[in-house]
Amino acid sequence: MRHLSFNYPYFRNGVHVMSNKASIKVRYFASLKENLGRSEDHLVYTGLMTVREIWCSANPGQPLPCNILAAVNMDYVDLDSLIEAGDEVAFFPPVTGG
Amino acid sequence: MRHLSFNYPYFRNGVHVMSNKASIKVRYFASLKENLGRSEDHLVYTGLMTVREIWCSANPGQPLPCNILAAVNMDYVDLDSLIEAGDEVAFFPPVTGG
Amino acid sequence: MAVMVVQGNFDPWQEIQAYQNAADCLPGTVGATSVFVGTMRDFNAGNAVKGMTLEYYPGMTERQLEKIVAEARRQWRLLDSLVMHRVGDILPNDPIVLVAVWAAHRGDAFDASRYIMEALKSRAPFWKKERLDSGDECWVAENTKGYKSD
Amino acid sequence: MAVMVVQGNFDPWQEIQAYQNAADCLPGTVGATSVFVGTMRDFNAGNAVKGMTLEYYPGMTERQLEKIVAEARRQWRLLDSLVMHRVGDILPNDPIVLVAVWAAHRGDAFDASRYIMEALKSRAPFWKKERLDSGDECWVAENTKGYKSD
Repeated sequence: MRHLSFNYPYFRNGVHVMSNKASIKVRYFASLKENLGRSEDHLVYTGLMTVREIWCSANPGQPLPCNILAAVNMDYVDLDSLIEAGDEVAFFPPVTGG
Repeated sequence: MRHLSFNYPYFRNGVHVMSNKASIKVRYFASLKENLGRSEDHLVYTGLMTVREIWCSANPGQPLPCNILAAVNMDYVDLDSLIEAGDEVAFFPPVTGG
Repeated sequence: MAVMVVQGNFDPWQEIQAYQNAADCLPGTVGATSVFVGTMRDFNAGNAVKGMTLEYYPGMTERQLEKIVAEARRQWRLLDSLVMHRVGDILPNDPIVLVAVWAAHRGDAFDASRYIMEALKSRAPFWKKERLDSGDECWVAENTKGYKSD
Repeated sequence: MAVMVVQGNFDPWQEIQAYQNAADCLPGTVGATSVFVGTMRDFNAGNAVKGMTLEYYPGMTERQLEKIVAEARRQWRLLDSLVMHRVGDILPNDPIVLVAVWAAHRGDAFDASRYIMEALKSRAPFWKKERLDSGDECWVAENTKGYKSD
């Protein structure tokens, strides 16, 4: 995982800004939420990361369940896609609606 | 058209019976009924006939419309199938329900 | 497994509700209900249509509808079905046909309802005569196909 | 073209009636209405089920349902559609999902309603947790397929 320092921290009018935009909200649903024992994490954005790396940061040592689905900002994404500051990342098991 | 005399007339207790069973009812529907100007014919059963022959007997000189459908006793039949005494034969154009 | 030929307007959604409520065997077993409703449009093949008359062949029509439903029951696992078809004088926006199928699983419900509709369109003896805005009356010559590949 | 996630029981047939009555553009143009209703069964994979809870992802669920409907509108000629999906606590026999599609022609209506249902089953973020008669609770692992060929 590379931390690209030019992405963070950023400055506005000479003041170091730690806005919402600079954090990553990670959400879990259904059986995954129950297994982890929590529904969300808040990570500090430290540069370009893949969705898979977000999982590792939030759940160190826990392998990514093999049938997991992921969404960024409420759209489905590949686990290797990149996320940006302010993104909402979600992990959940196969859907069973309808 | 062959008239097989052993099929008709038939006798019951020595009396010549001209029952409903010995006649053929021919019915027409929809545009066919309107074009012919009548909804049914009653033919005397004179032996084994095909559905096509029934049409010719009932409508002499009128060619069978090419897309016509036929039913005997309310089941679809081929125009070359045989009918029996007492049968109800129907001719009608392609169906347009639903 | 009802098949009905009806004179006069009917509300398909009320009919479904009533039929479902009366069907004791359904609760708990149904996972999928597939419904098709055919309604009269006010345009057909470019002509404005004021109304239509639906002719049928009493006896044969019901018999053919029952055969079609029986065929569907042999091909798919169905819990119940309801087929209603209007005859007589009909106005634009009126329902003409209702096909409802109840099943445990959606594949059976979808397949069977479509099968019944396509079979009904090609084999159930009904004939439409349209009254055009121009005053002309004309018999509909043939039904259009329900599948693009046909 | 409404998409709704609903808490609490609903009657799909009444919802269709109400939606249709409020849709000014529909009268006269609709020839075909295709409806699918998914209801909760009291048996699943051999287990007696007492009830279930449906979880969803507020925001994403609606967004995905709208995308699916938009995809259907690009592929088929539709006049209108209604998608409703229940969330929260559900009892056997309760409707879970309603998909209704209005079109001029039946091919479009049949194809689109099935497409929307299959897409919803595979992509809309809903999760079912069943309460069994035994007292156990368990998450449904995966939806079954809607086509035999899958």
